[in-house]
Amino acid sequence: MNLHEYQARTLFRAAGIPMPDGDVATTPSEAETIARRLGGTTVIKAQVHAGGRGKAGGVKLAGTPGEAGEAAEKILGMTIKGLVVQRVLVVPAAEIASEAYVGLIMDRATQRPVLMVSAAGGIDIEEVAARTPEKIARLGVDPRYGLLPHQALGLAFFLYRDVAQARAAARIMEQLYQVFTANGCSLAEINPLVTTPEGRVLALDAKLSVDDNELDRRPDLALLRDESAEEPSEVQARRANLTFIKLEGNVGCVVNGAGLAMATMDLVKYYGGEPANFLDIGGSSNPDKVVNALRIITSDRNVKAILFNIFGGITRTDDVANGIKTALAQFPVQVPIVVRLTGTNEAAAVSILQGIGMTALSDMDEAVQKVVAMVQEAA
Amino acid sequence: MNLHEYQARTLFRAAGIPMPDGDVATTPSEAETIARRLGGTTVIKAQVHAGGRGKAGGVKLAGTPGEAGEAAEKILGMTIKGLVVQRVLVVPAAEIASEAYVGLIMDRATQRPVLMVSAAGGIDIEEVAARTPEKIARLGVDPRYGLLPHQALGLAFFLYRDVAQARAAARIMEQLYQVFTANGCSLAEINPLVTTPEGRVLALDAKLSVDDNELDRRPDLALLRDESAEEPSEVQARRANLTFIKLEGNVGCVVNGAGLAMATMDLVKYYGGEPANFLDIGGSSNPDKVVNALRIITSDRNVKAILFNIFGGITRTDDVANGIKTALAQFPVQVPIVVRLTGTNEAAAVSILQGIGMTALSDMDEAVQKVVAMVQEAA
Amino acid sequence: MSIFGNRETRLVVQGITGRDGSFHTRQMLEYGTGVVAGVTPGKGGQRFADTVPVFNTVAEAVRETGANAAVIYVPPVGAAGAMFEAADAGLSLIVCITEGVPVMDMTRVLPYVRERGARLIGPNCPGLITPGECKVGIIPGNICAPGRVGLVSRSGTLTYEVVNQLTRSGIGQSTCVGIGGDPLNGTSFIDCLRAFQEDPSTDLIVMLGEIGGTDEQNAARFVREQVTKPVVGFIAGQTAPPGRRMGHAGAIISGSSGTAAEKIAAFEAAGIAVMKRPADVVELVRARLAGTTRMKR
Amino acid sequence: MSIFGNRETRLVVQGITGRDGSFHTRQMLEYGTGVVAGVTPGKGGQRFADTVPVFNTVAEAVRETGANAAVIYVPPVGAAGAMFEAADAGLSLIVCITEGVPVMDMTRVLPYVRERGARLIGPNCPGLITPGECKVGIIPGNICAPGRVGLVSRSGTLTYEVVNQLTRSGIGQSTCVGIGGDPLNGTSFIDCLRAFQEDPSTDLIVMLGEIGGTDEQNAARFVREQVTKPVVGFIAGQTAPPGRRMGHAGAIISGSSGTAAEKIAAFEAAGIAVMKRPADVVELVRARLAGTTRMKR
Repeated sequence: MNLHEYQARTLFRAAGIPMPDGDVATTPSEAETIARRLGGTTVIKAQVHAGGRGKAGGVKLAGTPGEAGEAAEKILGMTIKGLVVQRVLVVPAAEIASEAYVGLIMDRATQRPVLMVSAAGGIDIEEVAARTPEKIARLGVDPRYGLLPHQALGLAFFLYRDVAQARAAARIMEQLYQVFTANGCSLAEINPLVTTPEGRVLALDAKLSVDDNELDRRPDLALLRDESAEEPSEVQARRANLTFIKLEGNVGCVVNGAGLAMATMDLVKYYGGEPANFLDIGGSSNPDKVVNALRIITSDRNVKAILFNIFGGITRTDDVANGIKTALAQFPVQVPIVVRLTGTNEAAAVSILQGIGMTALSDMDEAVQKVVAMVQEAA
Repeated sequence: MNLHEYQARTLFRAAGIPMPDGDVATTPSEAETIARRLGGTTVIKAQVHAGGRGKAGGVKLAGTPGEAGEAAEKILGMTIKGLVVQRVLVVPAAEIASEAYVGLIMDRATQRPVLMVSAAGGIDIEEVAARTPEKIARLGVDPRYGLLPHQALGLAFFLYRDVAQARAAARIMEQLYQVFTANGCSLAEINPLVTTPEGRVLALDAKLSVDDNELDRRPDLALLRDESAEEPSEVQARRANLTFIKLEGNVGCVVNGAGLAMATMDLVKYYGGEPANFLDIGGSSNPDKVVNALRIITSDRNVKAILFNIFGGITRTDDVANGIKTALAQFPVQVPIVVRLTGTNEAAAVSILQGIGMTALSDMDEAVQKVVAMVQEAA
Repeated sequence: MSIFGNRETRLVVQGITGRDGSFHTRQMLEYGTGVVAGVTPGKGGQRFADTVPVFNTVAEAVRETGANAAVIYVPPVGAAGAMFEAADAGLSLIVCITEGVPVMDMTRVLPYVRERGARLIGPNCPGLITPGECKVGIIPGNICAPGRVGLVSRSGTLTYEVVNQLTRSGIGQSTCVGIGGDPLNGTSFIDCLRAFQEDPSTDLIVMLGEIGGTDEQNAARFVREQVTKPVVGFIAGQTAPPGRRMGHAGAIISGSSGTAAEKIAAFEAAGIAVMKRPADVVELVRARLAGTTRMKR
Repeated sequence: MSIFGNRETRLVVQGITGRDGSFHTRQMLEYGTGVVAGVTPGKGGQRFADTVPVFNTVAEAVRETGANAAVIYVPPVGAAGAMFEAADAGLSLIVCITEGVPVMDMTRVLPYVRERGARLIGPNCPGLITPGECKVGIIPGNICAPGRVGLVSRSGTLTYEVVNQLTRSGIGQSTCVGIGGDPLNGTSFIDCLRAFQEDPSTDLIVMLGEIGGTDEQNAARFVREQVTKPVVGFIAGQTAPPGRRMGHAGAIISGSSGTAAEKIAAFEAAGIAVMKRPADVVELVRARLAGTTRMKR
């Protein structure tokens, strides 16, 4: 789960990371009030889960409170990479002497957090990594010991020659590591970390991604989820305990298991179709999940046919069949449904489906070919 | 540094360890007020750094607030193992179904904290260890991982069969480990950990010793030092950055280095004398330290002669000689002084001492024999 | 022969009295797995299904029954604790089925398990099955058959799909291992490839990967350098969009890395026969098995 | 020959520009120790005493000078960090002079240092000297002389007292090591006994212990079982009262354990010649050296 900048700021500041004051606004007049309180020139920043806000016009400078309100007026409601801006962050404009990058990611290869720093800050770190990898220093942190002082200081000297600045940056790295581990993050980033003309070291941006698996035990973090920034069908799916991702195609897919779900989408594509979604109903086969899955998929106008691909292991295929039966009784499904199921309680499932006039296939390839053909006919 | 029970209680409760409410009093009327607030039967406990308070009459039960005041009246001012009671703790009397022991010590052999538990609580754990070692379960905690949940629960099942009680005890062990590590303790103990007739698990006592080396970086802990519970000469010495321990003999000793100081005391004893103190002036040889050392030693009426044993390495022996010279000019020293010094700047030191009519020996044995002989003559 | 689990496996089930634990323990017992003990704190002294003794702690279970392996079916919040406990008790094989274990927990579990020399499979995995000998986890026994193909996979039901294809075509398996879909897990493709390579009862290896990370690319390099047995591979997620977690915590394309195309290219460069569809597995395995007697290079 | 330090020692001084660090670095240089670098964050690029290059980090110092050992003179609050840094930089010998290091810090430093295979001496120790070759720490060079007696001690000035007695009597030393007076330290008596036993240039070992803990008792058992060279020992603190910290954090008698009497008895049971007074060292060493050619048992 990605946090908004203004949310990440709160966690950063609580950990002691020096950042300029500031606040979030949902209306131009709020933005104006905040800018008045801050005084001087302010920066108005769109709060959306998308990179490249600046290029998209989502970051503006304002010389006066009035200008801040005007800037907020322009940015609020703007669409950046498909996301509507609903909040802006108002912060004082800082004078900048240098810009650096400091980030922590959970590294799969070394199975530990990796701290990355670069004196080339303010720009996309992936770009720096691709073009000038020598400008990035990396350090794997042993989670049994945490980020040790000399490690942070060593990286800080990679950024700054001045010892006071290096010590300040090292301290910020230690604080960032605390934020990262204390909140179960997969990413924690400061870009840019700046020095001011007076020599202070400040974090001007805050980016955090929290491991979704943390949220069950961390209601405080779960509360930070901004569902207004998400695809409504995905929110609906999550509430129904389904893993759902909307795509642009027209073949709705209902599958049990993430790997099989991806393989099913791939096979749809292989046979010339386009999947409308990724949907994993998970291991336990509550008929309600199937009902919810059908409700979500059928609400997508693009969907021209629906494919069930169920390999019954823990999942009982009769539960899935019952789910389909219940759904069809509850609401009309206007598109054809192709069901492939095999495994646990297959015979019972087939007979349930026959009872409502449906047939079930047992072969995945056959089912995918069939559903793709249906969609192509419909077109 | 040992904390008083009431101080340890504060840290325990902050960590979430369930303990009965209660407060500390320095007068009988305060004790009465606390007892009234608590209601019911209370226990009045002397707050001194000494074991066996109960046997010494330092723990009393009071049925009413009035009785609590009376009990406090009796206990305050009482002397237990040479220490005057200046505070009492007033806590509600708990109904007890069982008593256990839970303690953490820093173990030198395994170089890690060791958690010890025993169902034989309420009595001295060393006694349990000596008589019925099988009643104690021990576990070394790997500081890189901390006390793991299964480790705590495993020990908790050694104490309780009931799973709810075991889980409660395990949680208390984890909290105790937090207190232990967060405060740099050498010892953290709950004795007894009790169960109530209703099945609750409560800590009825709290004992903490903090590593002296923590105090420099932990002013909050350093504030907990109760100098009124210490030998005044030792307080004076600590303020002068001297390591001093008062003993019962009559040969005052001023030595640089702890090992040599102990060896010097042993040699005094070997030649038939009795050391009056342990005193290490440390590595750096500020003349002021010598002046303070002499002031502290001469304030002990038992001292009949003073021995300096200085092996100059980092310590400059001329600094020591200057210190003696300054001290003698500042205040009268009524007892003879024998000086042994060798090493760094020895010649300069000898000439300084000769300037004030003193001689210096270079051999440790000779010096000790001489000072012991002087004391024996004086007797 | 087999890898990781066999007739000698003496299994303790952590969370045996829970909903998933009890269901799958019955299935494992039915399959003939050597389930010797269960653990649920507070239920020590009971028996599961009238036969399997239940203990309060894994240490007790090991002491009393000589268990040498554990399978974990406890909720995510307790899963790390269960893995620590199993490793601390000296078990050499630990299979964690639990889905949703916080990754931060795994950063501490993994070094702990390794320091003790244990093999951890998972978390968030279906476990392993050595057909005819033992099943540790949740892979349905009825779709497997004894044989000489080793299978390793990051997913659950996709594995079943492929195993089912093999079994129905008369191709049995030495061991099937699901290493799990999490970004940080105990056993990698390479660990399994090495074990299969060394296992005399395995003639060919099927490897089912997916998008996200570089485990498949590393495995491909390992295959090229150290595996002489034929390898057949598959990558799921060719149609997955970047930046989205495709169900598995580990199945996410970050920037331009971890794509299916990248992984398929790595497989092909390593001489791995790549399936275009799960159904291709039978034909590719047959073709490669026909040439088993000669070394790949 | 010698143990731990010799002519090949290439030393980096951590805290070289501090009060203690600069004083003792001068002394080490005068003695001829191979001081190749110093470290003080922010002073990188300077030179100490016009010769020794100063770096911001130990890693940099190692990279630029090939240092293989470190000596630490930083204040207590930074001492653990300095030990972590030295171990992380791959140094094989780390000597920490600093007194007052919190024991809780050492519980994490010690496993870190061991995982990296480094030898840590101290903290709160005088260091080591191999007379005529190198001195790492603060033992005065002028009281030592090259020879064949190995000395290991928990204290500083008591060591000087005894070494001085030996040197004045014409008995030189192979290496003198002060392991320090803290309860948790990097190198034990046993580590030193093993090294001296294996060191062909050491004929006899002097061991100076004190009250507190069981290190001396363990060392005595080790002597009985594995040391064939003669050993002469001393225990300071016979007159110390129980429960009081006698200067050293480790010198404290807890309950009835860690007393001088207990340790002396352990020494005697192991065939160690026990000095009653520091001055006895000369006579006992001479007597034992006279019998060196035969094995102790």
